[in-house]
Amino acid sequence: MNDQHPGKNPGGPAPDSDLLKRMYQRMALTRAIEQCMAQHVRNNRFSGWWHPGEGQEAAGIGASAAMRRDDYLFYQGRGCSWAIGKGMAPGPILGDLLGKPSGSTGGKGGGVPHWVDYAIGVMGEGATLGSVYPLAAGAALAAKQRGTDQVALANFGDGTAARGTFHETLVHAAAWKLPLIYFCENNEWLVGTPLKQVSPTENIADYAAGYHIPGVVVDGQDAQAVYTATAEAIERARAGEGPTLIEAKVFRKHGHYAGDPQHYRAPDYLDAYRDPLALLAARLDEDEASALWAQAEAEVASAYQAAMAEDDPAPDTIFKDLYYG
Amino acid sequence: MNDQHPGKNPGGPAPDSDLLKRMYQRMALTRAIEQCMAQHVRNNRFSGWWHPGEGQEAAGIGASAAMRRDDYLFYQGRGCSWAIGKGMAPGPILGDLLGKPSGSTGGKGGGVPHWVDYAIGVMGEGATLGSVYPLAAGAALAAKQRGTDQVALANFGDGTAARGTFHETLVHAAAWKLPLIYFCENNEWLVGTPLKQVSPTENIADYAAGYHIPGVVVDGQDAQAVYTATAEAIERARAGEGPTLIEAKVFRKHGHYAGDPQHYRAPDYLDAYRDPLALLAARLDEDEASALWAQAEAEVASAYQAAMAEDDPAPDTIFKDLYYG
Amino acid sequence: MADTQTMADTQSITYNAAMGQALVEAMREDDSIFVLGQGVATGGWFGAEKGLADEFGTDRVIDSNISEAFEAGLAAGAAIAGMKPVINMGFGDFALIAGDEIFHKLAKWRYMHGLNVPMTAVIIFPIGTMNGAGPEHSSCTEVLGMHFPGLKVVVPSTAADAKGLMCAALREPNPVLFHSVNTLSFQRGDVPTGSDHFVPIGKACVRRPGSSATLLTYGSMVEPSLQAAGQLAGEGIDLEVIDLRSLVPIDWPLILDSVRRTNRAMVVHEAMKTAGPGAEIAAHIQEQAFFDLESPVLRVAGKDVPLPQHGALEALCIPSVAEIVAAGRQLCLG
Amino acid sequence: MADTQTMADTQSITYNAAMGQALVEAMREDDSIFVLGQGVATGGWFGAEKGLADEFGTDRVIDSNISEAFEAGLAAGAAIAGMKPVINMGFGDFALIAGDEIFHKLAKWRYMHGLNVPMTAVIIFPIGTMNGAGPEHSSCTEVLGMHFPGLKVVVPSTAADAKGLMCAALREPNPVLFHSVNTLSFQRGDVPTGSDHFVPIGKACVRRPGSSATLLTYGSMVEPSLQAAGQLAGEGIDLEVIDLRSLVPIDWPLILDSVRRTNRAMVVHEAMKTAGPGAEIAAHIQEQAFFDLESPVLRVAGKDVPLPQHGALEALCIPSVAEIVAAGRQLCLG
Ligand SMILES: Cc1ncc(C[n+]2csc(CCOP(=O)(O)OP(=O)(O)O)c2C)c(N)n1
Ligand SMILES: Cc1ncc(C[n+]2csc(CCOP(=O)(O)OP(=O)(O)O)c2C)c(N)n1
Ligand SMILES: [Mg+2]
Ligand SMILES: [Mg+2]
Repeated sequence: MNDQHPGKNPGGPAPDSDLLKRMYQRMALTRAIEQCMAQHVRNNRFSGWWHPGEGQEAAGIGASAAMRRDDYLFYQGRGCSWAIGKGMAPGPILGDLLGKPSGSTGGKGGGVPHWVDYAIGVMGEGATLGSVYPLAAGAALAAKQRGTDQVALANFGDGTAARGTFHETLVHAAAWKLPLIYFCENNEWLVGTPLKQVSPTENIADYAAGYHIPGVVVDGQDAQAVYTATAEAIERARAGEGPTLIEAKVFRKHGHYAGDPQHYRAPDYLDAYRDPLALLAARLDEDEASALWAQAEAEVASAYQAAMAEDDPAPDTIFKDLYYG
Repeated sequence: MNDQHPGKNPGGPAPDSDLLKRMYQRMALTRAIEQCMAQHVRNNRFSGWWHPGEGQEAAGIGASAAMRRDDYLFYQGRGCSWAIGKGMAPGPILGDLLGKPSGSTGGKGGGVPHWVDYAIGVMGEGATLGSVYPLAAGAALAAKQRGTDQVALANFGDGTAARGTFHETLVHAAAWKLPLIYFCENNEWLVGTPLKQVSPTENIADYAAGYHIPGVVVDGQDAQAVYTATAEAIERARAGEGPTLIEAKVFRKHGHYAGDPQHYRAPDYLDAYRDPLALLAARLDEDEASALWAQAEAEVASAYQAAMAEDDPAPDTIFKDLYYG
Repeated sequence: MADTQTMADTQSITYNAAMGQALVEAMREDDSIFVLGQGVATGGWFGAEKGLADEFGTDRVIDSNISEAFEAGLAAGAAIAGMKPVINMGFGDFALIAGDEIFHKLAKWRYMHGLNVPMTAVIIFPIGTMNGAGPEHSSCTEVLGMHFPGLKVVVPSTAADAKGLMCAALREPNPVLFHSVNTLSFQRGDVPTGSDHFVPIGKACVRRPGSSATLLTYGSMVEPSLQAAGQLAGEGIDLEVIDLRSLVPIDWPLILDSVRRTNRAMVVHEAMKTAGPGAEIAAHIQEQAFFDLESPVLRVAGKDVPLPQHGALEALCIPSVAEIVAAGRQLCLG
Repeated sequence: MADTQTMADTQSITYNAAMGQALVEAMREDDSIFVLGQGVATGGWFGAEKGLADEFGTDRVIDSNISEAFEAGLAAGAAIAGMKPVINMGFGDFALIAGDEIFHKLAKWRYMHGLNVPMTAVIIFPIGTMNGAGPEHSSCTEVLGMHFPGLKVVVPSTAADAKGLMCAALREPNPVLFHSVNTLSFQRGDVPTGSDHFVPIGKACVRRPGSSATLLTYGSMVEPSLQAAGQLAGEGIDLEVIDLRSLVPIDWPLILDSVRRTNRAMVVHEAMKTAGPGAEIAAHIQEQAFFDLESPVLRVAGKDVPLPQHGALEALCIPSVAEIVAAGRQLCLG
């Protein structure tokens, strides 16, 4: 399925053009934040690490477009497509990245993002990679026990598929048919190590067979294809048929972190790059697409200015939220 | 392959009758220790837990018969077939079980066995189940780095296949083609929980597919079949072709621990039991088999008496072996 | 060893049954509580959950496979999704298998996301020796919860407290590490009936008033400490024995009041001595009450070695009544 | 901050390069040493292994996937099979991911099997804050190695010690937790050339002799402590600053000699205060030298909170020179 391309209409429920526009709008917001952050990190002292997600926007946006507002999302920390896709505004995201009180975490978050919005199912991140598999299963179990038809989605990278928690959680989720989606963004790198050096399988989706669950490979540059695959998996999960392992083949356009010299990568690696925004824009009215892009850029620019104008969080922030009350 | 039976001669290198005799002799020793321990635990104060392995002797004996003296063994703590199979005498094993200085651990071991003999590749046990997968990989990597053709074998139960370390280790062992054998004794129970309640797959060997390594199911009551499957896997490993996941279908005849009332098990569960000793004896000369059995019983009885006659380890044992020197 | 409150209606049951009773009563009142762990539906390794599955079904009393990291991580996820998970982790030692999930996730999730929301989760860690369970199944790991912030930490020493602290933990809006003591599992005590028997988290309790010195202890060492105090009483040494019950938060006011009165203190616990709970307690007392002290704060604790599986060797590794008595003498006379 | 030994032949290199140099030199001499960890072949996250793969090939300098438990467990297995693994665990926080493998397996394997055999393994834990790495990538977890016995524990504070302790660790017949300090990674120092620059494990070192009080510290807090001592000198307070270098074994003779001379002590570390390394150090000092003390042993340590990712907030969580100065005044005058 890795050979899907814009012309080829993927199966499953056909996305209507409103959906395409919404996805494009959110990809544009995500991209605008990417560009904003690239510049910010270059020009400012930045705490933590910013892990650029440029080039991978289609995966998070396409998949989260198939999620309901009350579905639970656990994302991994590259870029911000998932949070935007799930409905967060640029303001609280940039607020966290810049360490300002307007951030969704009140400025405690940062480069390795811990942004959050329980009201729309953005449940947060575990920066020890792979730690959220069981958390997502816990949220899925909660949904199952309450008898709602919510699902939980755990997003992770190809390297993170090697964590033991990947297996422990799938064993149970599959045995108990939990409404859990495993969504891998396979960009074929873990920092500077090529996946193929440390993995017995090129396709992370191959692991699905052992658990007797569907494993799906999808073109991660194509938001529409990602949407369709995820919508199917979510349907299965809501129907009580258990987890699906989706693998989106994506492309890491930049270094692992902003500033990474990438000595380990061939100089021509960008030749294989396909821009997910261009890919989706080709399916939209050209003017409409440019209007959405201009709007996104403006929205991000003003959110950035607002955040930069804020003071740092109050020093006593460090003692807050440790215990409830 | 679960339908293998005594009459059906398994494929692969045909074991000669010396091998059958040796396996029977070691199964007899193992069984005699089982019977001795059952009685000991009933009649004495016993520290720790004894996890009876009666009924599962063929797996450890068959597999270890295919190992070389210098191959590395990491076993799990049910019964003692692996240690006997690898060449340990009943003396040091019973010494540990009874907590005597003649035990291979000097009496520090016990119910959850930590017996050891580096000289013959009995490397020890991790009583946190699943902890030895990566240790076995470390020993396999050592062999590979030194350029010897030793292999390492990690033995584990069906429940223990759920541990994250199962996955983390296989990812690497398969990617790096380590000379590592995963050997599962699937008795379909983890303590009082039936495997099927907490596992998406009946066959642990199904997980092999995801790692692109062979997964083999074998009749674990048949030492000869186990030998053959293991010999093949070891050959592959020595040839640099990487790990194999072998699953032996075995039968837990008794409770999880000695004294377990087994309320959770159907009263007629023993109907399905096939005695692995009887199964192998049928392929031997009857007199020879009885002679081997009588010899084993006598050997174990005298080892037991010798161990019982010993004093407890000296109190300062508790400060020994923590640091080298 | 009478509890401070009046016990109108009590029942003599075991420590583990008392924990179980608290669970049953709370589960009847609150649908969002569920129990998960290895063998919890099939009776529970230590009997605490006996009968739970019969009453509440296997949807709420759930056996898991052998996956401690999963179990603890699931608790965190279920709790932030509004459920109240109770996880039996089997052994305190396994805190080291699920360390990331417990000390980075359960403990920090709200903090690192800047959230001031309730989050109920009870993680049961049976701790301590039990005649030869060996070095990987006998550890007292409660000090981990003291060092890594974000969790509450309790260790009941009586059946009544096992129930009362469990009742409190199930209503606590913060994750609780609930350490049950293996050697006390089947010890009986008078336990108040009803689901409103709360032993507040963070409150210590004076098990024996005294004036010569303050002995701080908890869990498995409360009983031996009281025995030692009884022996020392015959020698004119009158120990005040305080059962800490909670290690986070720890009841510093009660502790320091006592020490300022007796001018001497010792800590007794089964956990290993070096960098164990007693290290913090001794360090804090001397920091806060140095000029009230007439002698150093002593520690009687587990030897700094892994626990051998041999029952007789194991016994040498944990404090005996004789060692506590000797330390009491040294504290008051030496 | 001069080392005690004479430095005939030295080179100014960074702390991380010094660790790397020790590795390279040892690997040339000893085939059984190999290095494994995430990104170690592609340069190492912190540059310590830069160039290693070029010289020794990817058979001896091995990138692993994201599997900390595997990495640490592999070290134990390779070590008992006679190899000398050096594992870069990436972050001290990840001790909690590989807790079973490190504290139950590496630490106890020989003990629980009754074996008196050498077992060399170096587990590198980069520790401490580094401007906003966040609550799961900034922890100082060295106290774990103090509580759970069976490992040696070191924390170098200079480039010379980074090399010298690594040289020692690679020849040590016991597993070593080698904590490298993130903030020192690129700090230069004069480092002796040659593979025989051993800083013995278990020996502390007086960085500044003094007579008013003893300040015990290590790792990231040595430099701020020396700065504080410099400030206090102007006020007539003459601190003796001791760099512990090893936490297991800890150099009690040197520590207690100093305290008995100065009659006052304080501990400074970046790790969180409660039940941190300073708790043990303070508890032990007052136990052993109570009647020599003129005031309580003070602790200046990390705040008991997870580390926020915000650089400015993070800085508030770890000891500042001003806080050390204030504690020094309180210790000597208060
Ligand atoms: C448990 C854990 N180990 C290591 C790291 C350090 N680390 C941060 S990002 C990263 C690579 C992740 O690779 P992948 O999952 O493929 O995601 P990608 O960076 O490619 O998006 C690593 C190893 C971590 N954060 N957590
Ligand atoms: C990590 C860990 N979790 C739990 C236990 C407790 N435990 C001891 S034996 C056992 C069941 C093991 O099942 P399986 O692996 O199938 O082996 P079997 O007992 O059937 O031989 C459990 C859960 C343990 N020792 N280690
Ligand atoms: Mg990747
Ligand atoms: Mg089993």
